[in-house]
Amino acid sequence: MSQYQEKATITKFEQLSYDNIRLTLHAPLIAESAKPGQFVMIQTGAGKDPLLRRPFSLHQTSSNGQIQIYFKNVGRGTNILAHSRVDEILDVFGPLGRGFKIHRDQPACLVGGGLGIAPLLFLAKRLCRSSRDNSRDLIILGGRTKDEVEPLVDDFQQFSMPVHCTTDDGSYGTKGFVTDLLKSESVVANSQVYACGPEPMLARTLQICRKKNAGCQVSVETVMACGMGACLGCTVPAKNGDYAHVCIDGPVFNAEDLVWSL
Amino acid sequence: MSQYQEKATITKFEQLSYDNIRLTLHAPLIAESAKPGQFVMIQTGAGKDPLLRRPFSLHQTSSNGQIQIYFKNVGRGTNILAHSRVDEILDVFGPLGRGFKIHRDQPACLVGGGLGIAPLLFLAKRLCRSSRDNSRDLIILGGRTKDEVEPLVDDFQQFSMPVHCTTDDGSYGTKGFVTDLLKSESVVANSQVYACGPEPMLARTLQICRKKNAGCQVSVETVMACGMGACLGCTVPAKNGDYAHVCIDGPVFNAEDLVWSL
Amino acid sequence: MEFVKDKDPYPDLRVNIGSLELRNPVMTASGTFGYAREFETLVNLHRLGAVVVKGISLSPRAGNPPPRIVETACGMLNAIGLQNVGVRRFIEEKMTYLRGINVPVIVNILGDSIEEYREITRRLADTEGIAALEVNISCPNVKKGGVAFGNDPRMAAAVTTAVKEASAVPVMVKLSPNVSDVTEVARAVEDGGADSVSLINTLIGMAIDLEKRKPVLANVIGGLSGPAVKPVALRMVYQVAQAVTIPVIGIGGIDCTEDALVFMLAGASAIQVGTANFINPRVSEDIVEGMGAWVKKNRLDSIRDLIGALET
Amino acid sequence: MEFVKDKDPYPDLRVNIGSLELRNPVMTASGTFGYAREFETLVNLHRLGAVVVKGISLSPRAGNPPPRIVETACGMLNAIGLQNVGVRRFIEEKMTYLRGINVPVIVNILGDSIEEYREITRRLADTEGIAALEVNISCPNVKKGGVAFGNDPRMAAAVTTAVKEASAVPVMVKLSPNVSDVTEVARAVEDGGADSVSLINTLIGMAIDLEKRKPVLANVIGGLSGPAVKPVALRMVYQVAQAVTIPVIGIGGIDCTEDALVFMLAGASAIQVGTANFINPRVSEDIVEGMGAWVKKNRLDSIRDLIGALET
Ligand SMILES: Cc1cc2nc3c(=O)[nH]c(=O)nc-3n(C[C@H](O)[C@H](O)[C@H](O)COP(=O)(O)OP(=O)(O)OC[C@H]3O[C@@H](n4cnc5c(N)ncnc54)[C@H](O)[C@@H]3O)c2cc1C
Ligand SMILES: Cc1cc2nc3c(=O)[nH]c(=O)nc-3n(C[C@H](O)[C@H](O)[C@H](O)COP(=O)(O)OP(=O)(O)OC[C@H]3O[C@@H](n4cnc5c(N)ncnc54)[C@H](O)[C@@H]3O)c2cc1C
Ligand SMILES: Cc1cc2nc3c(=O)[nH]c(=O)nc-3n(C[C@H](O)[C@H](O)[C@H](O)COP(=O)(O)O)c2cc1C
Ligand SMILES: Cc1cc2nc3c(=O)[nH]c(=O)nc-3n(C[C@H](O)[C@H](O)[C@H](O)COP(=O)(O)O)c2cc1C
Ligand code: FES
Ligand code: FES
Repeated sequence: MSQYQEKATITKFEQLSYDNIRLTLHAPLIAESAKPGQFVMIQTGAGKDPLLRRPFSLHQTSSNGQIQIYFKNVGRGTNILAHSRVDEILDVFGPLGRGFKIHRDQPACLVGGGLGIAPLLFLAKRLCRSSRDNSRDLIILGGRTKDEVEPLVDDFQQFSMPVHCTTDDGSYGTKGFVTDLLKSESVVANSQVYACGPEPMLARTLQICRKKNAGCQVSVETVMACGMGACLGCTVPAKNGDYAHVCIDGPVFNAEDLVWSL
Repeated sequence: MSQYQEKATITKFEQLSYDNIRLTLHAPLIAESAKPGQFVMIQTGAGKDPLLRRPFSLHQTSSNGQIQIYFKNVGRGTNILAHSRVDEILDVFGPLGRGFKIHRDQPACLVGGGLGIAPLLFLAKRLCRSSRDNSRDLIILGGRTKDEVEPLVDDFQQFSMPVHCTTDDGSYGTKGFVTDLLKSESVVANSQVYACGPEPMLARTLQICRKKNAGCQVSVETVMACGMGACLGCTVPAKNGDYAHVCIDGPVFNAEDLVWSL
Repeated sequence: MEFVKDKDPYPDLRVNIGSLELRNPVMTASGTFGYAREFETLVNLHRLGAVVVKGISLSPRAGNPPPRIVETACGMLNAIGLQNVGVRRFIEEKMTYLRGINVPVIVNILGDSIEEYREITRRLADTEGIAALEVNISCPNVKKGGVAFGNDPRMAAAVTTAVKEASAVPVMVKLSPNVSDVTEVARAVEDGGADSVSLINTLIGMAIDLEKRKPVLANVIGGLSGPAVKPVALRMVYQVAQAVTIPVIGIGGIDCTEDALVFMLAGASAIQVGTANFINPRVSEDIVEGMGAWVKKNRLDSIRDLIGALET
Repeated sequence: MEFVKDKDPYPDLRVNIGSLELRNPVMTASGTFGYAREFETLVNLHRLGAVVVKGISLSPRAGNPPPRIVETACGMLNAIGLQNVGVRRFIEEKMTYLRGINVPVIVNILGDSIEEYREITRRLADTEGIAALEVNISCPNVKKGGVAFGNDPRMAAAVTTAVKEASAVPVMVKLSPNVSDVTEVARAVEDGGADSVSLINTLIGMAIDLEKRKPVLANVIGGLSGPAVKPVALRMVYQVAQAVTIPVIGIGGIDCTEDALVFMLAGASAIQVGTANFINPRVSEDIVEGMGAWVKKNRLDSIRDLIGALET
């Protein structure tokens, strides 16, 4: 599982909503080897402040060497990226971490909340490309408001899977949380749920999966310094008592392997 | 002598040569109160690295609230400025320091070496605007190569004063140093020399002025933290034994008041 | 001391440094704000909690030869060498102005010997308009200077006592971060009679010019300040606040309201803004405003509710 | 020890750390390079001067609860808590790989007691392929841990002697910067038998989350590293290099060739790259290349001509 440090040129800049930006970068080595659920570490600035790289899930990759990240402007690093322009060059390191394990024989249910939608596009592509029965697959996308969800729906609709949407304020799709939909929706028993989003949503998702005895893979976040297992800074408590390291043991985990405040 | 901290919009970006850039900024309060030889402190980056502001002489001011700086890309701070764009906003603090003392009754000789040319345009304008006899005034501009001098000549030619140029490599104007020209040129005795440039050039200029018993005002540089007399970091040894502070006692000094390695 | 719940619409930012009541916790750090006058056109001085002036010695000091400063990653090194006009000229030339600006003036003093500290204090004792003294026992720039006192708890206590005995106003002792255990020194000066402690002074550092193969600073070493030192300063303030019962003033890398507030959470009753004054001359007043807004937004009765309120 | 003027076209970057000869002065700092394998696809490990592995204790340590790291201005705080697999599993699981990468392996060790230090050293003594030990007497993260040793010259010397007696390889002692006089500790460990000293370990710092009113790190305090600490590290390396006769290894904020070279000017015989590995995993190899280019450009016979060549 090889990693690359590429000087990636920004080939496309899309402001999907006020705070949410999608960057397309030319990073052929990473694009070629990346798997859904993996992430990259990006140096946001030229100076030493901010000092550390920032982790971003791979939103999409293309056969012509492009990768995409989809991010929210929440602080100093993402703010710099939000002001980057086409043709500028970013130092991108990846692909990193363990992605989603695709269970070819199980119906897939993709559940994304807010920026957690980011890695699911890449996953959806892989799922429908891999020759398997998609008929019972399902995509659930949610966010606080319309502009967190709507701009991405078209991209997800290109697949054969039905796409359901929720917003907390009802400004788009069903009013409520993705987990409400997950509960009500006839998620077929023994299907595999692939989820990414804020921790409470993931915890809730796990509970529902247990009831429906569906498999539950979740992509989680922590602060990271190296992204590659060197600093040991990205720990989360694991079920077996010791710590898991999100950057190498994850970011995608079998939800049952982690400790949740349910 | 009031100072202002303005959020100045970049209204014009001119790359006069590969490394030499001229920025026009909208800073009405500074433009209105500035005098030739004064400088501004500019915050080059958004982050904390580089931390300190950078000092730049006022190259020109205009009645419509514009100021100009003319600088060379020599390091981190100037490199960021060299990549700035029109409509971006810079935090500019000034006008700072003591400018040139205009001796209305003496013939003026302006001597600029390399980036030392920067403050002289502002000075030349003031000199020819102030009702006085310009007939014996003189401008000498020098640099290492053509592209350090030639791009600025037109601006200096708008005045009634004759403009002489030198380059170390002879690629433009007379081959040699400005001080060679200063020596040979019939600089009228009892004229006032206004000089800015590298230290050796200034030292040499002083020597020549002594011979011709002409007055000699020089604009000098040091590293600066505050630019306003608060940090006491910008000292240079003064003739009277103690230290002068370039940001408040200067940057323009009567050359005779400073210590020179002649 | 008791506060009468203040009537005015403004948020209550008042704090006490022992017997010294400040209208807000924001001071300017010694050596970074000149003698205040330098900032009169930029800052509404009367809106600050207090002004700490450049360190004063018995006789004038020329300071170190240049270069005296160099920028470092998110910080700067300075080796000013305690240049100052000396106590006599300070009283004659600076105090008249300082008396007029309607803000508590804290005079930072330094010396080579206990006698010098005592003598400066005497000279200042009968000067009107001084709210408190800050004793610099820690300036790393002058070889024979404060550093020795600051590193030895006993000497630090001795200086404190000498100044305290001669002083007509409250005595704040400024601690050096270049020690193994800052709480030990803090407790020593508390026992010595200090009314409060302020920290941190600069960390001793160095920069080298590769091409010249020389130290960048003529003085070889200098004092590190700015955002780079903030984590160390915050840790020391937190430790000292738990070790002593006198008020603690937090200093080190503060350049925004949030920085100031976390120092107070760590246990500081007030803070000082230093290097940030060079980057944004208005920063101290900006922080006062920011504190007010924050207190309102969070519906606090007073900024004092924040002091030492860190949950661990 | 004598160097035969080397024939190959490459510039001579070889340095000696006592009896240990390195092909170049660039090492990776403990805790920032894992057990080297993490970097095998990114760095040509055999081109490095040496690799220092993550600190090893007698029994495995789980480390501190999260959050363990936080970014600061031009630096970061870490409170990993010395998580490691323990000496037994280190020997069984890690050494086989490390023996194969053709680069001197320096094992960083830590303990709660002199006995533990001695015992780890014994266990490692009969392990093939270890070039040297680096003794961490200074890690600030674990309350009962190294910090006590590092702050007390006598204890530091005692640990050094214990390790030295049990060790089959050269012993490098890693010094803490959180002391009043680092030269005192350096001289103590030299007298204790250290073959070399490396410095600095992290400065103790803290970060606070204003909204949560809590320390950012679960451990409350952590170790500050990165460019922010470079001026302090450089000053201490300069002071220690003048105080001891054994080789000094410079550490602290090094992230480019120029940084590495100024540490050598200050008196370091070699350097370690730490936090910078997180930002640019290739940085250590980049610095080796940069040093070669610099030696050529400046027509030096050897990089060794630079060690301590600072003009003051
Ligand atoms: C494996 C992984 C994949 C990620 N993928 C994406 C993605 O696809 N899209 C996206 O928008 N974000 C993603 N994140 C989160 C992203 O890394 C952070 O938003 C980013 O690091 C914030 O940097 P900043 O400098 O802008 O914010 P900072 O200035 O560092 O912090 C600002 C605020 O953001 C919070 N923050 C900082 N780091 C993180 C973090 N790692 N996770 C959550 N909050 C954080 C801080 O607590 C603070 O409140 C991912 C994180 C991880 C660990
Ligand atoms: C009063 C005053 C007026 C000035 N006016 C102009 C001007 O009109 N145009 C212009 O191009 N420059 C001017 N300078 C110089 C300018 O301030 C520096 O070039 C600038 O600060 C370099 O910043 P940097 O971050 O790009 O370089 P750094 O990364 O800080 O340093 C890079 C190189 O530049 C050198 N350098 C840094 N600061 C200075 C300095 N103050 N003077 C000279 N060299 C320095 C350093 O020694 C280093 O070798 C002036 C300086 C002063 C004090
Ligand atoms: C240029 C400069 C001069 C200083 N002079 C003094 C001084 O005279 N007396 C003193 O006690 N501290 C002095 N200091 C230390 C500051 O008061 C402050 O303690 C230190 O800079 C840390 O705060 P900061 O990071 O906010 O700057 C000086 C600091 C700087 C940068
Ligand atoms: C995440 C992290 C873990 C570290 N672990 C250790 C360790 O186990 N043992 C040790 O002696 N030093 C450890 N250090 C300290 C570094 O080896 C180094 O001394 C310090 O970080 C300063 O160098 P730098 O600024 O280049 O990072 C660690 C540093 C970091 C950032
Ligand atoms: S981020 Fe460094 S080990 Fe995971
Ligand atoms: S630059 Fe601060 S006093 Fe001159």
